[in-house]
Amino acid sequence: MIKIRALKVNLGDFWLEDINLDIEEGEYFIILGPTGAGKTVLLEALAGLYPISQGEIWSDGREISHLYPEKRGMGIVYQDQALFPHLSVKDNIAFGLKFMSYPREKVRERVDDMVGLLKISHLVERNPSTLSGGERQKVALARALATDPRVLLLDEPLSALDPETKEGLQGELRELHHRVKVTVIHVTHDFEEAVALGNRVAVLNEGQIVQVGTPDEVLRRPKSEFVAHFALSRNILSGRAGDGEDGYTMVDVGGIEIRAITELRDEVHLSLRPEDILISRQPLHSSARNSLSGVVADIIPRGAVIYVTVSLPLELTCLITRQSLEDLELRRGMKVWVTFKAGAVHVF
Amino acid sequence: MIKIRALKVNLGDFWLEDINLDIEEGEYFIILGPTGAGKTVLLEALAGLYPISQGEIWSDGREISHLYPEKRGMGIVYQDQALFPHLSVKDNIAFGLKFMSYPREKVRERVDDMVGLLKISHLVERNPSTLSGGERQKVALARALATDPRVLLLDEPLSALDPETKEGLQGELRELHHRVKVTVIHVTHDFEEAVALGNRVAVLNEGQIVQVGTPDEVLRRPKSEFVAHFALSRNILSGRAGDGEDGYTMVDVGGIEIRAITELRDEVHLSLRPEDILISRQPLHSSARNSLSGVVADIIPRGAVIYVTVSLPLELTCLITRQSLEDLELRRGMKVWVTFKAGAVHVF
Amino acid sequence: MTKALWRRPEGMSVVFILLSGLILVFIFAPLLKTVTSSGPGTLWGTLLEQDVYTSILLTIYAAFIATLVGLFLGVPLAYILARRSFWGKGFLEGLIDIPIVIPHSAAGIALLFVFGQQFLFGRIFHGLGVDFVNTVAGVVIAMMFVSLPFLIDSAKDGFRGVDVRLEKVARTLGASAWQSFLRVSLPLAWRNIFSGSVMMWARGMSEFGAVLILAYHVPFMGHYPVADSILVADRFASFGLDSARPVTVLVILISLITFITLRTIACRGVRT
Amino acid sequence: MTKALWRRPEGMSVVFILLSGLILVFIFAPLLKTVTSSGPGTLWGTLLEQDVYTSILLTIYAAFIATLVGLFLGVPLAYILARRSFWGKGFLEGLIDIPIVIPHSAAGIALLFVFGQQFLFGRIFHGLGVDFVNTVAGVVIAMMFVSLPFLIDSAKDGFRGVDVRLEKVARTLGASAWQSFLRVSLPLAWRNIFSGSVMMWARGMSEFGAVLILAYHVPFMGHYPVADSILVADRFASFGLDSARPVTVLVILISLITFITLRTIACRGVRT
Repeated sequence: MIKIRALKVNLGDFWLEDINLDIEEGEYFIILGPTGAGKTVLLEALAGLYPISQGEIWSDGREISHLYPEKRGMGIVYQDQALFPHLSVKDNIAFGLKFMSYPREKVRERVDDMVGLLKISHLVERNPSTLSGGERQKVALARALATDPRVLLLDEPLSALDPETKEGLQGELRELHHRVKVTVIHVTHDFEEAVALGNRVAVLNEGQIVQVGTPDEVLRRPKSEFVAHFALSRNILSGRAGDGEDGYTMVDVGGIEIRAITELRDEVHLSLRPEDILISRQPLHSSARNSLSGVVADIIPRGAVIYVTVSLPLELTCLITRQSLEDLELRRGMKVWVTFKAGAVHVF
Repeated sequence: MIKIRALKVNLGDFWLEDINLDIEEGEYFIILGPTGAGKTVLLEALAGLYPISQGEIWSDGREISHLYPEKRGMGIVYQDQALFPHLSVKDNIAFGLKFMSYPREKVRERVDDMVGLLKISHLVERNPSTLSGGERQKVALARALATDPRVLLLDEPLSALDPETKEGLQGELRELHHRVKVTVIHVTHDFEEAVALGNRVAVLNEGQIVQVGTPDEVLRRPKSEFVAHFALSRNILSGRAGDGEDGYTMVDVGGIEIRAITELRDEVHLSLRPEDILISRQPLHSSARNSLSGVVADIIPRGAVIYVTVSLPLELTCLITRQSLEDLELRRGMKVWVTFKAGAVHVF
Repeated sequence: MTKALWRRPEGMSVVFILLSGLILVFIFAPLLKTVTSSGPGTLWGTLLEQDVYTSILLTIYAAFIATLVGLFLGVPLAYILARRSFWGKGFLEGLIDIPIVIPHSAAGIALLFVFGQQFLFGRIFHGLGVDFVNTVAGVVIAMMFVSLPFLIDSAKDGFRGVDVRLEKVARTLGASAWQSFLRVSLPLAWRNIFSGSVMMWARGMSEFGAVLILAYHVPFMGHYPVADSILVADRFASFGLDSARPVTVLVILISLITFITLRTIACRGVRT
Repeated sequence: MTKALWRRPEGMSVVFILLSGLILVFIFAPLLKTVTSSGPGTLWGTLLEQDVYTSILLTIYAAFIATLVGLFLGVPLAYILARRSFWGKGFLEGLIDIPIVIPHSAAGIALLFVFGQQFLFGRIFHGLGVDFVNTVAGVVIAMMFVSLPFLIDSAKDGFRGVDVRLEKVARTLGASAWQSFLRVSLPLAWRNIFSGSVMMWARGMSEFGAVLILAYHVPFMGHYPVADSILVADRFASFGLDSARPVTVLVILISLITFITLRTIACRGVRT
């Protein structure tokens, strides 16, 4: 368990101040904040790589604020990986094991384990400069995990990757966390990443923690404008993806079945842009494969457009124009149908 | 008029080869190609800034292939502007005028004209490093136009800008071309830019010109996969935007009125993603503001999804799943309704 | 401002700081010791000696001329090395530093072999009325030979830092190659060229071996002074350490003041 | 491959190439002329003279020792300058080049002022049994003083090029500060350190003025040779140009061969 108490760090232009966090053993903890919020420095301060001005860091009941980085048992993975360019993939992964006075046999075994865990056995003899972004990130993860750290610090590990690689690696991170059970502290500016991976999320803005909670709590009751803006502009749902049929996957979201197109199964998240949802007074038979009835829960005007929240009872926010509002004569409590195409549902 | 005959240029890795083009006086000519196709080098070869291996370049009946760049009457604007960092905005614009033995009075007048034309009079005393991307691009345009070139060469002038600035500057480029009547050769990898601005488009791929024609010809009868892929994934229409009402703008597209949300007026282009269009057998009354009847013209299966072309008589391509195809029992020649939200129409 | 929490300093940092201190003491202690070893009165008196002030002026003057010639000839070479690629360019760039590593007395003799009156260039220039043996011109070429690489390397870095498309834009705006060079490339590379010139001038002033061989006593300002580095060595050889001290102090002070002043000017520009 | 279409070359290019040619001739003609002026027989005969070969070996040896000491002391300073920021750092970095621009004879005297037996360091080292006046150690410190900046500047550039996060990652993987330096920073900066060492060694071998003052004839290999640059000047002063020629050729050849060979090795690494 990691305890951070009254941490204060000088960032030059501003301060990280009054940071208090309790992170449970084995938790996947997300620190979410916009670019320039000091997220990387916070990770480096935890790892002992950046000097702190005040405060304490405790790990498993032991204060570690004064320890050198190599004594803290924290592994770090940077956004652009920072692989050692003069070493092969294998030697990168074995780097940390050299300092543990393992016999050579043990080192080789451990490297093989890591390589197997991250499915990169075909890369071991390669030079890091020949790898793709996703491959480099897996090597960096293997290198950090090889020394069996108490805490894995991930500094925007997915944000330098192209969307496809990103999605794949996100799945692997989740699986990795299930299998290895290491405590993970992952900083990101990407809300979907936070929702997809985090057990809990801390929102960092202008040097301060403004909110801590489960992704759902943070989304439903946002205390920062950054989060509020995000929550309004996305419908984020959690559900279980079942078997597919005819190219669709049925996702059970709190008892409601939603059709989507995805390869993912079991626990998944959905997001749906408010402007992709139609509201009508009758059910629509069309190539849009989801047509659900609900009740208008709220009508929020925002300049030229209007956000309408419909309760199915799960809540979906839709974006309509003032004209539509009048045409449809929408009122709170009115029964309506919401319709959206299976292809408009983003599963992650 | 610019004539290019059998031009061949060594690009190191590959060759620009057998380039033949005729560009009319006052034409807005687009050279469209993927990144790395040699577009920038082609412009530099025209301007005399890159050596050519074979071929001829004619301008107004005079061969200019052997002239120094300063004798060719071509102005160039690069993607990242290449403003002189040691000169103010005003001196950047006046730079070329210094070599024309104008009296000082005339130079000042010409700079004022350019500044007025591009609406940047508030920037003249500034240093280029303090300007935003869009502002820098306008200064670069003013600098190039100040010397009254026969041909204006634009090297991806919009691609380093954020989407909003891009849209604004695209409009200004179109207006500028109407007012100044200079011949423009504009290279880009962005198809929408090509459609929005070009009188004609040449498609460049792997060092060769694969197609020349109006944007519409290129879109409807693509000879390259790059273009074909683009054409299938976008419905591109041209029309006239009239007055707005209730936040909408009515765009007349070949006699059919389409509702969209835009500030643009008069001649505009629309694009509409196939997956944003619903197909149904009855008209839909919903917050989707466009519901038009047409006839199924074509059904093109593409793996898990199916492209359906509906003729209104203007043709729209819609993306549906196999399941929908069966549910709706779509057949060629069947009468259907297509429905899409005003917000899904991209006007440019 | 709150100080960072105290943490036991890393052993390596301590060792590195100690070693760095040692090397800084090694470099600066001799200079400080020397500079503070003579009072202002003695220095002033020494400066007024005719062979001292003529020697110092000769050194400053000759190094300055060498730098001017170096600018005129070296900047074009630097520009070509920065802009063009040709076969063997990498090798040539490596060779440019050779004058720095040739023993200076040998460099002086090598110069004598081509600039002596009976030899190749010497004969040509003699026809033009310029001799190099025991003349100011000889001091100039000796200084120039050993100090040119500093200017060329620095100017080359400067031109490399100028986006070539700025020159291209200038050409399309009607500038000839010359105009584009003078109005765009040169102003933008100027800081590097200036700081390279400072280095060249200061290095020229410091030359001893090559000057000693090529031009000992030279006619200058109606007298026959030697370059100041030779003056120092002469006094030491003839009269011993104590006698050489005031001249040494003067020479070091002049070098330090010139170099630090000009380099500060050059650096200030780079930072803004 | 088709050649580019011929276009009348720009006037500026022609002028620049001519001026560049001039400067290259100025640098290389004296060296080539000298090197080709003596036959292999004469050179071999000269090399077998005892005072010649002991002098050359002394020079190579002393410069090598100076470079080793420079590596040991200068690399830590370079690392600190590359990694830490502190008040006055920019100024200090400018001062590092001072030994290059101090007149070398004056530098010799300044060294004498602290390393002479009756002075500060001289007395300390004398207690340890090391003297610097007219000893190999004196040659070493004279060479080290004038050539250190080349190593420090180059090593600093090398460390600057190493991403500091590589060192941070190494620490989190269990490496101590020392281990991270030895396994990450040093191997990655090695090319620059090596090429700086080549420059320092070559520059040390070329030193004349400072060595002349501090250590003239020194005991070495059972004889009392002088550094090779001094040998050249001595022969020139005593017997004239023709007599100095073979030694000059030998000395220049050795400098060129050492420098070009080692720099080629250093550069080859950088390119791959």
